[in-house]
Amino acid sequence: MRFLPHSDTDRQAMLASIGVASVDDLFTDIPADLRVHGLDLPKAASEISVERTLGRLAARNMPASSVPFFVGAGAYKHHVPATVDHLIQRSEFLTSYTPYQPEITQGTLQVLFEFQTQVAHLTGMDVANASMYDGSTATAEAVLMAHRVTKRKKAILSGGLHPHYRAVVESLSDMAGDVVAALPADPTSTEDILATIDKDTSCVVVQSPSVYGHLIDLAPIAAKAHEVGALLVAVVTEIVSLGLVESPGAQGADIVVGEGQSIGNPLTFGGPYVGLFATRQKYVRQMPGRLCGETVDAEGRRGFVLTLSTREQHIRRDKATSNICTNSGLCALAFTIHMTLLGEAGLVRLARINHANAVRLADSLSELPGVSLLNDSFFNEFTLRLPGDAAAIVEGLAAKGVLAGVPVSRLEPGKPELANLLIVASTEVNTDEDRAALVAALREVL
Amino acid sequence: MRFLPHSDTDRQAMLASIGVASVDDLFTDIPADLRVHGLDLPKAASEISVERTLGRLAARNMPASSVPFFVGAGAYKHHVPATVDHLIQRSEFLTSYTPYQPEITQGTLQVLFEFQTQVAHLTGMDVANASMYDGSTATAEAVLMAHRVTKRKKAILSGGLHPHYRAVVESLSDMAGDVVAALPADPTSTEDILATIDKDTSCVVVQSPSVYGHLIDLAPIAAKAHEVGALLVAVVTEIVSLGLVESPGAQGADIVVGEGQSIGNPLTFGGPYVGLFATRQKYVRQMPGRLCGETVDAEGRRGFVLTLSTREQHIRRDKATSNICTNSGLCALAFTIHMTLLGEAGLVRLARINHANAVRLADSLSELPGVSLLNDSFFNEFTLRLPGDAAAIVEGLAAKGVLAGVPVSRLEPGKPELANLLIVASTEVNTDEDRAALVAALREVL
Amino acid sequence: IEEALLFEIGRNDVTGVDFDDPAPFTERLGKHARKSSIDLPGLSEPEAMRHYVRLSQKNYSIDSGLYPLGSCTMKHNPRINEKMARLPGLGDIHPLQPLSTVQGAVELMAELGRWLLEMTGMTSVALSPKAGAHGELCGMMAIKAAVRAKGENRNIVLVPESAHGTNPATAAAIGFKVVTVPARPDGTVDPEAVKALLSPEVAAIMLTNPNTCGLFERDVVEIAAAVHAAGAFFYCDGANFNAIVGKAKVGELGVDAMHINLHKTFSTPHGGGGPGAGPVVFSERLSAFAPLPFIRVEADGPVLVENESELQAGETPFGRMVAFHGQMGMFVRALSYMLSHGADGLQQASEDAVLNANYVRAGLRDLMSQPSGDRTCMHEVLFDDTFLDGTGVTTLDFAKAMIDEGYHPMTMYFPLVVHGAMLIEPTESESKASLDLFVATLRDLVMKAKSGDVERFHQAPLYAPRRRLDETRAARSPKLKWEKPEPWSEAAE
Amino acid sequence: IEEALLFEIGRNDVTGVDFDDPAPFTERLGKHARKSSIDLPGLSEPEAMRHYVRLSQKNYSIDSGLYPLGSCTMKHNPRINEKMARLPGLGDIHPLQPLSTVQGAVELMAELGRWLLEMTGMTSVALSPKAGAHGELCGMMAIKAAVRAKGENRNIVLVPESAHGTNPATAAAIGFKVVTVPARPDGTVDPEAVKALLSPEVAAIMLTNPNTCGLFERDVVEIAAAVHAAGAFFYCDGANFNAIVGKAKVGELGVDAMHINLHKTFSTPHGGGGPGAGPVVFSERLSAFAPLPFIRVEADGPVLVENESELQAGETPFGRMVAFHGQMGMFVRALSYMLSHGADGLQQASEDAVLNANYVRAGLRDLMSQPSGDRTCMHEVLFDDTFLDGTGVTTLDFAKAMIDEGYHPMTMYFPLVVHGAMLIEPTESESKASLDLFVATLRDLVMKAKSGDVERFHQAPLYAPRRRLDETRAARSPKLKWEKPEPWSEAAE
Repeated sequence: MRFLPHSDTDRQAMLASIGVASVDDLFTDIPADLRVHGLDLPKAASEISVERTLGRLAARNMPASSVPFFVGAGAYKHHVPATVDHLIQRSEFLTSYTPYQPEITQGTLQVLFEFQTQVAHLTGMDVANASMYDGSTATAEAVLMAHRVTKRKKAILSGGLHPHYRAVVESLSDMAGDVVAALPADPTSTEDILATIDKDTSCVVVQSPSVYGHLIDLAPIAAKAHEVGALLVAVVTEIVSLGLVESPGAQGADIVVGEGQSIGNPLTFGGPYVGLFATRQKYVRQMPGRLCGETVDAEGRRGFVLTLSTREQHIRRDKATSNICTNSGLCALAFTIHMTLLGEAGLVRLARINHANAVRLADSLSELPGVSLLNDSFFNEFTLRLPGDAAAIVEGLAAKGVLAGVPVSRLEPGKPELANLLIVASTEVNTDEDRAALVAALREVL
Repeated sequence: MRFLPHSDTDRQAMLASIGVASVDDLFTDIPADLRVHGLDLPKAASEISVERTLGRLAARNMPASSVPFFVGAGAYKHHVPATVDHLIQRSEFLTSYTPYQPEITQGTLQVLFEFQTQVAHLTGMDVANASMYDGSTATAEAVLMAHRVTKRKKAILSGGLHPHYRAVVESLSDMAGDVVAALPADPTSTEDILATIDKDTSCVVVQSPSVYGHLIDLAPIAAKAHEVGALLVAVVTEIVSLGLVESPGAQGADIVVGEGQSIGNPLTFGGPYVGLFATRQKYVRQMPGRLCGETVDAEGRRGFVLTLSTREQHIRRDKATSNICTNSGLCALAFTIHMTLLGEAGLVRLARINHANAVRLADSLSELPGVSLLNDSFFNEFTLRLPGDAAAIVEGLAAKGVLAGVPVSRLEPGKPELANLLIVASTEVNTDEDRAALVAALREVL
Repeated sequence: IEEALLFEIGRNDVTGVDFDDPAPFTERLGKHARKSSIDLPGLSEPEAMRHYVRLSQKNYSIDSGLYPLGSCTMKHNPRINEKMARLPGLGDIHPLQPLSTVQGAVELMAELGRWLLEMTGMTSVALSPKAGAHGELCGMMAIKAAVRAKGENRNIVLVPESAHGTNPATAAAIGFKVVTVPARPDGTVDPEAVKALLSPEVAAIMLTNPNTCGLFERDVVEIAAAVHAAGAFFYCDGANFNAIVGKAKVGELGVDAMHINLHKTFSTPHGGGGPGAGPVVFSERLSAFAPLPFIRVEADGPVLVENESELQAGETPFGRMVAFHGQMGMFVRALSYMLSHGADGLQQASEDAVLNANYVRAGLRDLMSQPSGDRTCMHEVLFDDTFLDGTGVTTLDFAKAMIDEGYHPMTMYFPLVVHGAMLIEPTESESKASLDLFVATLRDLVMKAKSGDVERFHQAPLYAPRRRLDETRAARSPKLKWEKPEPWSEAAE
Repeated sequence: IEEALLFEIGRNDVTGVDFDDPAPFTERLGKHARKSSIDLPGLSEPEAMRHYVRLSQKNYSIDSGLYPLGSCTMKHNPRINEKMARLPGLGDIHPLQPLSTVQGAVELMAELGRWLLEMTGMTSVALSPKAGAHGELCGMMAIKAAVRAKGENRNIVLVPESAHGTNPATAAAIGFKVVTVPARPDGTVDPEAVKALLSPEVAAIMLTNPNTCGLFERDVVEIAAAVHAAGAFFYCDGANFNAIVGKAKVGELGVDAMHINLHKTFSTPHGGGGPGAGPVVFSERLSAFAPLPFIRVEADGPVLVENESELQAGETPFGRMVAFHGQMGMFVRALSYMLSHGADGLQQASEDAVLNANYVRAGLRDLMSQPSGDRTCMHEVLFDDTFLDGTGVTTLDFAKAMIDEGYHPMTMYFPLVVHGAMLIEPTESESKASLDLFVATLRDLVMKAKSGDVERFHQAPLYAPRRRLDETRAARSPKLKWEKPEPWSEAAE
């Protein structure tokens, strides 16, 4: 077997050194009647054979890059520079462990320090951690943190929050015995969230752009939350938007969480992604997750270490701020490299192209008969009301080789009033031809 | 432009340091009337745009891995382990120069030393160089070397030598004023090369397996050549064959040249490939190309350097053994890594599978009406006589999505007696389904 | 060679990515347009390449040397897995594109589930958890849901003192009270101790098996029976699954839920700290509670069930762990690894992993001390610091001295139950020659420590990109992001 | 950390590649089956990965630092080029599959040719040469063919003494007699010196422009005219084309043939010594003689002409340089590079390359000596060792000391016409900050040399994987492959 270095000669010599007759003698602690002899699975396969098997599965899927593609709602198709994917595959990054031995992991640590700084600057916050699993779990952790900070147990969730995110928060809160007040789906961005904030509220969770694409004015919500001693948790699922849109930090958010997939990371059917988590300096010791900090070594040279680990499970066990251990290191690396390549100038240009493409697309689509646009403002994503069931229309378009967007019913099933709504995203990968193909195909199926 | 680090501010500051007003002042040695102002070429393109342009060109080709594939005749479709392609892309290998500074290029140098040893062992020779451009140029260099060693000027080329190789030797010999006696194409392996060897002969060039797939008994040719003071140059275009076939060295060859593409290197429409060049110890100072040798450093530690460079052009100029400078370093690296992964055990198994697949295919195809096999012996490639024009049949099969082999007329045009011949190769990448597809398709078009 | 921070060499007006300018258009940002600068320096492509290549060169990695971190299973990461994960049909598909266009992905998830269930002897699997600790959370949430479904109110979880910190942290995160189970002298759990703690308040026990001392819990069946008899559930931490694949099925040991770290046992790369993937396998008793989304295997193929509206009778998921469907990128890599090994290779890998750990044990047993004597271990071998008594060298010193010999240190000071613990897991990826050199190096270090060559240990590491770092200073006034130096401090430099 | 040789750690019965065994079959090898063992040790995949990763770590590379090798143009190698070369439609096509199935490849070659011709102002291009020296050979063979076609018998080639060694070696390889053209004090060629050597015996002059002293041959037009007037041809060595892309067209300077190193000017990676690619552009006078295969651009698209049987009137190729069609893998990378830059970017790159060289010159001119005084250079700047006079430090010492400062040395002792030459080519890939640090480091070294700190130079390098290596010993009794140590020598170790 190509991954196993021992020849049988090696094995015999090693058993002799150990002083046992056979490998079975090393497994005697397993009760004999429970010892397994053979699994009902195929035999070892050559690399060619593995490529064939997985290639066959891959061929049953329709890749984003193979068709005009407008699917978003929390995960976005962006162009990742070849440099990014090359660098993250370097052995020294890819096959290294969590940097618990800082003397020989300064590479990973410095990258995490750069990541934390980039995320803090982007979100307009004081500090960021070294990544979470993804945006949805980061949001759930933000709610738990708000409970710790405020010593209250009630979170209010905007109806513009991604329904999957809502479900993740609800599931965890339910188990932990906390309260979640989730507002109804808000595709038109007309909810009155201010009215729901009261003295029991630990936090208000608001996503902008919302899952329906609306840009939300966070400042009044922050003001109202602060008035009653609650926190504003801002959620950003399309981080590219921050190239053009005012940062949540500047609008008064206390915790900003987000999905970083858009920068540096492929779609990969939903994971692995990279959760962003940033907050105010004063809350830093209530944060979940790893933090990398600057220090000096025995010779006084600058260096980096994981720090404030007294918040963490491997030290504090059941008193930890979170049970998180593994983070999204390699995805954070991809984020940081891509963001470094972009720089502010590149990010703003990228955001501008996304916005331009979405504006053009929204204008073209909303001219179709029976189609109306629900958004006054948006970044690279918007919601349309179609003259029929959106899921059926999307299937019809897929059959024509166009992936048109996410029917709201996919996220909010069983709500007839939402059945005709379609969330459409457009990024820098879309060409004029892509847009024309969608418009033409939609005209045909309507 | 993403590859250029300077901002305009940088440029201005640098010009000031230099003491000139503008960049144009740095180009004043170019006569003003010959200064170019703008090329008639497109503007800079984004990475997305480059991917689209080249992707469009790629889509107009039919990749080997997308169809049942049996094309050989000097270049072979083998499976290259993912490890190989990963390692050769490491910055430290990919973006390093020729190891002229051995203290900081021991990585490249040790690999070359391993490469030389592997090639020497495979070919059964004493020494090998650190690679040539490809098999055809290595053959031409071997002829020149034989002329130097024997101080004669006449090379005899077997009719089983790849016609492109023959053309390369002839072109260079023609220019250098040397004599080439090329025997007629020998698809049946019936030529009497022994009869052509005379006292003026500097070398006999014999390919085994021949371009038509025949295995050639080199020993009697070596004996006859040595009798008259000539050298035997053995050519191997499918290096995998040496896993099962006796080495040219063991049969008395004086110089062995070969194409190493099969190990570690993709097809890439013919290049870059890696030329192998091995010979007897006594001729080492007449060899062309780079050589890596073992030595010690100032602390007595083993190390490697380029050596015997007094043979080379950068020292000897017009007295050099060859004008070669750049070799095929990265392809040699791929060869060495792949060969290391294989080891003797793996190479023999690989060769056995190739042979088995070819035997099965030859048996199936030669059962078709009007089809006959010209080979008594072969490794993974053989020649068929078809009941019609082979080139037309191959085109017909390509239209059905099967790439069936190389019509001899592609290599030897204008010879009606060869027009019905087809060279067919089969390697480990072919499945039973591939073979069945070829047999079925050929049955249809015949 | 030192490498500056991005923020010291980058410039806000430099970029390493080109875009074509969009045609003129009218913004639709409303009043939300950004007013402030972001302050994100950029680098051109050559500068970025060099910056991150040079940073990478300051890292240790499996590919460059043995990485004997106990409990972390740092094994070879095959590059075929990376290649497969990057096939457009697997890497470039969106979690919310029509299911009709991702049937290969659904089939792949089903296939991965089939392998995991066969290897564990369990009934169902939740693929979506994003890492081991997230899998623990998933498993414990299912247990809580099951307790609730029975109308009970159990709020205690038993955790041995040798457990990973994630175990108690997980239980606490969803409101359980953690009660510690003491260990026997050899580090294993005493069934009697468990029985003594069982009560109608106990919801579950969380046990790691093989445990963090490198030993198989030989009384696991008896413990499971007692737990079940008390109406509680048995959660197994699967971090050490690498020792027993193809040797024992946890389902047959009485386990109700276990997470599997795909980044340990199934070689998806650790990536400097993630991403991982922590699928959870369930016994029949818990299967109904597995979270959304899950794969339902139907007669005409697998179906991805995403929402409550699609549930069938008997399916009562406790909710959702995460947006979308889990770590598909890791599923591909893990399945590629499993297919490569096959049933025979997976069993051989576990055997070689255990063989290697015992070979290291055999090579060091005369010089280093084992907390419960020299006995057969599983895939990792545990030493304590008794052998350093009186030398003035601590476990930390010893570990840092390994760095100077070209090795990553072993896991230190874990499990907590052993004083000055050193937990060595070579994994099956190491050749005999590699282990021989490792053992010889450690033997040499032990001799050096015992011969009074203490300074070498206190100073270590000397031959690393950094000497020992001041962690106290880092924590006292945390500096967690780059701040532009004050002008006067620039002048002072 | 030392890394053993493959032959010391590998075993003939270990493999890192798995195959399924073939079904039984009857061999058809005749009497040719191998009888002897090959003796090729193998490594498992994890061992092989580590072996080559560790070897790689002993290499310097562009990605890890400035690589100022004059005349070698070590610039950034974009990874998009690597990605494009690996598209199955470009990397996985066979040179002899039906032309109908590779029309995209033919179009790509035609497009590459179009760019090269526009940049050079020439008439036709031979893509097949495999490297720069091979391109020289191609160009000189075309010239010889043209001389023959005129029925002449010219057998002298003029080569300046500053030329690369490949120039005289190439001319000699096809039977030309090489006559050296002396240089003017500033390293450029004097047209009068050329005229004095021209005769009916002269077939060609081979000139490098910009020349190897980093200067543009300002009298190139006059030289070309004289050469043509004498019935000879003008071959230009294109190694330094990077300085003048978009600034001058060699066709307008009177060049008849020039090779282009795609691995220099167009950034295909050097790969530790290759592969390169050396397309040759021809003037109208030589176009007919371009070798097979070539691309003929016809009304309905480009056609790949492979054989003499396909020739049209006026096409008289001198033969064939190589099997198949040339370095397609490099064509893809080079075209990707060209498309990325575009006309504007290519010109900017040349300007920045020249700017960078002059910036280095400006930073060092007061401390280091230039052989012909301080004057504007092209993309590389040449120093001599006058500034080291009396210090006891040689050019070699100085270069090796650069290694200890983290830099690859510049080109040394070339061109031969300058004593103790040091030729620095930073390329356009280096940022101002990078150059500032480089200049500061060199200034520091010069001061150290002048201050008598000689030992540091003689000992250098101290901080590299190896100290200086004994090249004499290597050449005296060459050890060119691994030999199994004799048993007694093993015992002695």
